Amino acid sequence: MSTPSSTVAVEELPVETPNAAVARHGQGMNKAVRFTYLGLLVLALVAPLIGLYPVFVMKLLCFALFACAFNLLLGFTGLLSFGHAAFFGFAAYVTGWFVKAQGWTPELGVLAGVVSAALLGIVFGVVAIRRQGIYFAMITLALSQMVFFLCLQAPFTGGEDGLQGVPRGKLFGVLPLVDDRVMYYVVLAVFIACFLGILRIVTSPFGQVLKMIRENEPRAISLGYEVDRYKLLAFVLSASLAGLAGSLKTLVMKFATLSDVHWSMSGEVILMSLLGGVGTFFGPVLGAGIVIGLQNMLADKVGEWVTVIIGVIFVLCVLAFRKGIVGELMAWRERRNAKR
Amino acid sequence: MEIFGIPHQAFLGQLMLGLVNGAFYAMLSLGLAVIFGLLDIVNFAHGALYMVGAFAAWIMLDKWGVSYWWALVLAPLIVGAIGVVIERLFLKRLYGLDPLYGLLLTFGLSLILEGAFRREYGVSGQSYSVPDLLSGATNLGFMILPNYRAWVVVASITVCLATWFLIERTRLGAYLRAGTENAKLVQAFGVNVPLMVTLTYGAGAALAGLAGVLAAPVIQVTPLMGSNLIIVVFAVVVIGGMGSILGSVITGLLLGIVEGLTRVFYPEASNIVVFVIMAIVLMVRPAGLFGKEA
Amino acid sequence: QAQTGPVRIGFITDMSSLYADIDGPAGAEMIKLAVQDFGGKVLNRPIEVLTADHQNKADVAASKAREWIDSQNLAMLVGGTSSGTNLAMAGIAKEKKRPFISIGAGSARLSNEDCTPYTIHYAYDTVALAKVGGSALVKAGAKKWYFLTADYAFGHSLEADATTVVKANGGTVVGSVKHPLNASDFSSFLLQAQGSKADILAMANAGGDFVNAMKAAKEFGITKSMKVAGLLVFINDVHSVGVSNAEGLQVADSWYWNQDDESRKFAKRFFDKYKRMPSSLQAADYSATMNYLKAVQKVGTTDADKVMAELKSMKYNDFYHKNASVRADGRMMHDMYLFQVKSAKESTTPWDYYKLVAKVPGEQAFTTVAESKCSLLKK
Amino acid sequence: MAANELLRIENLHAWYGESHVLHGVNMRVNEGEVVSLLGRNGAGRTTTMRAIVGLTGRRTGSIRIRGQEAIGLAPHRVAKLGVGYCPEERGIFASLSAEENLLLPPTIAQGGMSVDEIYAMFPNLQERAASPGTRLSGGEQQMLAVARILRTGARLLLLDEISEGLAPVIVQKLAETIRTLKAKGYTIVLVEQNFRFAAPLADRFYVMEHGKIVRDFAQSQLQENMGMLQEYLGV
Amino acid sequence: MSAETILETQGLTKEFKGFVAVNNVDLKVRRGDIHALIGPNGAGKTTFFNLLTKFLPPTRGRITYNGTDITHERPAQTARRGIVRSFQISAVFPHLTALENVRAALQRNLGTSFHFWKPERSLHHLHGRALELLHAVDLQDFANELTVNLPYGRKRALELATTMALEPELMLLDEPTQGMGHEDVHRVTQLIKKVSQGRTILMVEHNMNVVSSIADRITVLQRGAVIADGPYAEVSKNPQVIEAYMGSTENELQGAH
Ligand SMILES: Nc1ncnc2c1ncn2[C@@H]1O[C@H](COP(=O)(O)OP(=O)(O)OP(=O)(O)O)[C@@H](O)[C@H]1O
Ligand SMILES: Nc1ncnc2c1ncn2[C@@H]1O[C@H](COP(=O)(O)OP(=O)(O)OP(=O)(O)O)[C@@H](O)[C@H]1O
Ligand SMILES: [Mg+2]
Ligand SMILES: [Mg+2]
Repeated sequence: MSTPSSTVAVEELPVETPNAAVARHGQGMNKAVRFTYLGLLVLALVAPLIGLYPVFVMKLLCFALFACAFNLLLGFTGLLSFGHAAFFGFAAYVTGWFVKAQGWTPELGVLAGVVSAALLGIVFGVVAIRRQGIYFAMITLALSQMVFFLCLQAPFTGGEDGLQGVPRGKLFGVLPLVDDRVMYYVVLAVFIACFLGILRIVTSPFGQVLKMIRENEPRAISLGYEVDRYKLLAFVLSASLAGLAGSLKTLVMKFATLSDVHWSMSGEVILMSLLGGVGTFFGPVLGAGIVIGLQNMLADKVGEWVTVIIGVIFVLCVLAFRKGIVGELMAWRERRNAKR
Repeated sequence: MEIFGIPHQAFLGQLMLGLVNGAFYAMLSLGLAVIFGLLDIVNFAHGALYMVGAFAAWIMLDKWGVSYWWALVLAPLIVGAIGVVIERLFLKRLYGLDPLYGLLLTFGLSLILEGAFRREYGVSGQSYSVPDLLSGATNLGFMILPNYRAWVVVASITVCLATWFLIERTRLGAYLRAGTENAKLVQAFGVNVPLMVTLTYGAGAALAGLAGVLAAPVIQVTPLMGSNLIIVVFAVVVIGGMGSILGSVITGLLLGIVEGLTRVFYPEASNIVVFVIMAIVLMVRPAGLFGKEA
Repeated sequence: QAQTGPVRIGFITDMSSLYADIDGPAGAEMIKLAVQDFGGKVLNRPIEVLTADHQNKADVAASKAREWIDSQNLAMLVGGTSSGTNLAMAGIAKEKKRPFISIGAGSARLSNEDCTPYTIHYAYDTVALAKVGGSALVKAGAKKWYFLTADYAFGHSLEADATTVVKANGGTVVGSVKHPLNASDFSSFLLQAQGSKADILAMANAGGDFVNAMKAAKEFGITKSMKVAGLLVFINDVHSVGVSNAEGLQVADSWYWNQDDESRKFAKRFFDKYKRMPSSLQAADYSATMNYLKAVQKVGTTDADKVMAELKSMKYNDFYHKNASVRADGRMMHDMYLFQVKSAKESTTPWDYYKLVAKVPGEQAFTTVAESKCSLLKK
Repeated sequence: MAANELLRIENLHAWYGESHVLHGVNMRVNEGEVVSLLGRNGAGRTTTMRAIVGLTGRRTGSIRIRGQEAIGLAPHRVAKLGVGYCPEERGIFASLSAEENLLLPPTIAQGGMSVDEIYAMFPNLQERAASPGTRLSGGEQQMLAVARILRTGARLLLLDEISEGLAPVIVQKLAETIRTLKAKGYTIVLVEQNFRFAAPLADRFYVMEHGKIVRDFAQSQLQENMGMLQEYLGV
Repeated sequence: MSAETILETQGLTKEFKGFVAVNNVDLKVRRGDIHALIGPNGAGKTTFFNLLTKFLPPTRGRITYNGTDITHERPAQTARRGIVRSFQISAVFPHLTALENVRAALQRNLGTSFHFWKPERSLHHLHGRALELLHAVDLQDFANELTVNLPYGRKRALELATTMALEPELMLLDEPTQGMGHEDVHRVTQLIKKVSQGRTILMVEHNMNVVSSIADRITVLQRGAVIADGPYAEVSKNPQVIEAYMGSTENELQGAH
């Protein structure tokens, strides 16, 4: 890691600083951005009506939520977790098991999934939080691998067959989730709530502290902040949201499988964030859309090349546009504004 | 005589086997530690390079009849050359950036390498036989140890010690260590740092390739052999203390043994024992067993 | 279900991962070959083959299947390797009422507790492997068994099935050791096996794990002191292990390319294209497609229920199996074989690996009606 | 004059990424001279030094060292021309012991100081020789950073804020050292905030502002320029 | 302990692998003083600061703050007690505005720092006080500027404002004027003088001009131990101090600068 004395400018992971932007350009979001969001919202609301395949869109939303949760940690706390699949997948299993084997209602099943992810987040956090950067990445990766093996061997996960045929049931005993459209609007509502929630977290007093930690950790300590606790809370929040995404996915797909906990899933969520733009709000959503869409399309067309193509995208992202699509767009707009 | 309910002899036998596995961990984590310690890159492609090493040996034998002994020299050179290319083409552009980018880039590269080999050779492995000179086994009294495995232990420990000496005790090693911290400054002192960095990455890659050749006769050569191993090796490096060369070697050997013994006493846990140890070590010593407190 | 437009056959298998060689792209090619041999058209409608890679992920398989049925009006689905994905596809096929022919899945659940009116389990299952391999060995004098088992659901069920057979035939199980999935090193487990003084070491694992274990067994001289049996071994695995390492290994399978002239003829077409011999699954891919098309031709519709009725009443006679039929639970009842791997000297041509030890009729090989929990059998 | 001109900089521009820091610097240093570069914080003095060695981002213009164009050279090639650079931020290596730090820069030419001479000058360093480099106190690190390049035999020394953080006694000692070096024929470019330290040592002065040289004068003209310096530096 | 004394160390010692960096230091800091800690390089001044702020655990000895033993507290606890340190290198949050930098410190006492559900608005009432503090260091015009863009001297000033926001009773400054041009040195010296109203300052400084102009009391460390203690006039005449630190007497007053 770079020593404090080094003058070589170390480019940190690109982190957009909404506060700073707001401070400079006055309050409020840019009009164009607001229209984009509005348009997307409308599109999301009518998606099943205009013939988009609802199961696919739901899956996409679940992964978008997962990527947003991940980005809360990487983009806004500066911690790269290479083990987020553990929360996503473990919660998926827990929800699946409670709903299928114990006959719980879907909302209780999801709650159980989120709580289990949060607990797991605490365990991971306590072990890993004291280290930073790549150390943190590697430790979370190793811990998640442990969760993977636990899921492989635990009796309730169905081993390599996974938990299959999880019933969607009725939400609060009334809403029949079996209907794809009902399920769709529930997932959409949860997603929007979480998206706004993350926005709030980032700008909250707590989010301010996270930002300080990211910017200059020793200084935050000297101001009297117990940084490890803040990081831990951020980690647990992110883990819980990732768990929520996993739980929802179980209900949507009616499955929980080993691939949800595998480390390649952690890799995928990183790719989503990176591609869309780490530290931007909308980037992860876009990234998730592209990755999931691409996988869906490529799986048939190129077969064995999928891995290679994903790898190439990774390399290109890192080499050519580190800020991700949304990040580059924002930078471009900034430059254009600056020129004016 | 029995130890924890298993015969004394079997116990010694398992210890010995653990050491063999540890030798692989040691070599791989050594290369990883060298690259990390000196270039600040977590080389996710290490597993893939290890796989390429094994494949290089196999292809050379299969296509041109190149013997094991030649492969032992040539394959690491080939993998080292690939390393050089990777460094020149990609990693070079990432110096001075957050080290996480290096991790992500090499992760992408490992996907590419693995995917390409998988596409070309499928996943059900290729077999590579033990060279004649080392075939057969020696009866150690408590177990029958295949000669080849004994050779693996000797070869790997020798390589590890040599590397450690080079880095910690020579002038070149001092350049390398200093270059890690502030490459520009070392270069300003008159050292050709870019060349040094390229060669170091190449050497780290070559170590992975060498481990691959050593492994080829004992496990099947498949495109997935690297990714199956790499995460455990990461854990080894974390336990040893990242950046500590000697630490990663000793930890590698030790964990091989611990894992081996777990297979006897509680086989179900043998896959996760390394991670459990990692968690415990990190709670007690966040910097790892041999790592310096940051 | 519309009766116009192309007749679409879907094939979802592992195209790129662990089991891609035993089925995979070559399997897809065999399905297309069958379609081509059939003439490319049925009921005057063109036949289209859709293929997808499930990467061994049940969710990928299920969502692909669902999407095809929802948006492509799929007529029939063929399931490639791995039990998890096949169980998932069977679920979808049942929900959407489409014929589903499972080729590469090992789990006997497909035609037992999880049977559906739309599933046909075409090639083999773990029960059959255990019965065929196990009973022959016990009868041949291998009384004391030791298992080397992959520590996950599939390995456990393979071991359990085999244990039942061993005990039923008067053998005993003296121990077992579980190894993790994708273990790279087996020496430690083998040392434990060696200490057990059993007659036979049975490997309840598959693919790369089997190959690695087998090679290590040879290296540690275990093959000298005990017999080794693979409970789920495909010819590609034997090829990977190398015939000299696998010599004497007993293997149960549903088909071998060198078993008769008809098979050899099929195999040659495959070899010309892939420079390797087909596995039993790839043969079954061809056979299943061909027979499905025949059934459609016969009933004059792709309607699922009518086609299923025909598939369950017809006789199957081709290079893959003789005089076979599908039981009410969807189980394809055909002969199974026990082979032994030749020695390097005996193996004269490439891929000439097996000699026949025994042929076991379907009734003896598969789960019997009495043993079955499938509701379709209990009418 | 031009015969023994050691360093000649013409119209040097330099950038850090997007930001343009040097806007056409012109200066020259003759063999055996001590030249001091004055200026406010952020005037660009450090950047000038770094640009000479090749540690900034993009550079344009001309830097001639002993007549050889160095603008396109990589840092290690510049060093081989006999340039010793002591950076502002010291650049002590944590993973090397104090002694390893001292011995690190490769010898460029004969005639550098011996390790014994260095230890005689800075006894602290000898005492802490086995300690990891960055465990030394701030001032000890500063001594180490200077001592390190005195060993290499480089004849053109670029010294950036070397008196910073040092106790007055040591600063006096450093001043002695620079006089000795000058007597031995070394050429030195001195960047200093500490005007009282630099003033008596330098033969000539350059004053920088906003990435440009705005004044230059010789030691003999120091008094008459004090007013101007007052204005530029607040001395 | 008298109410006069805000901080006291008794027998404070720090050893590194047998090397004694701080040796049995007994030091009393009087409330309201600007107390300077000087000494040759490697004397142990920074280490001593590190001990006070808990960045290093002492080998032996006691630290008493306002009558309480704080020897074994954690860094953040100590900071909350009112002992706040500035760094040798400038410590700001570069991508926060100057205002946000100061607010970062004010926010801590609010007790809502874990409230991830509150909007940022809940912090806006701190802006008044933050601006006041910026005003105190002449930074009111830069309130909305990103800190990276500030010149060095301004950053130091900002750092001081941030530190003051914590309402520290005791400020520890490690070489506050290091690397500054003359103008900035002067500005910061005046600033320290200004902020010392109503609080205590303990500082390490090699610039004798600064020390002589504002320090009420001086302690000289050498090889980890105290060799002199008293007002500037007295200490600067101590031959041992001159020999170990100041160098030749002519330079006595100018010191290094
Ligand atoms: N790594 C960097 N990236 C971007 N800008 C830089 C970098 N280093 C310096 N600068 C900018 O370049 C300008 C000149 O800086 P430089 O360090 O050369 O000044 P200096 O005269 O040495 O002043 P100081 O007294 O602060 O050392 C300053 O405005 C500074 O902010
Ligand atoms: N972590 C450490 N390990 C070993 N030795 C150390 C450590 N920290 C400091 N030292 C040694 O302790 C002594 C005191 O160092 P310290 O940094 O306290 O000095 P200082 O008085 O601040 O000096 P300066 O004025 O040069 O900054 C030095 O000789 C230094 O080498
Ligand atoms: Mg400077
Ligand atoms: Mg100090």
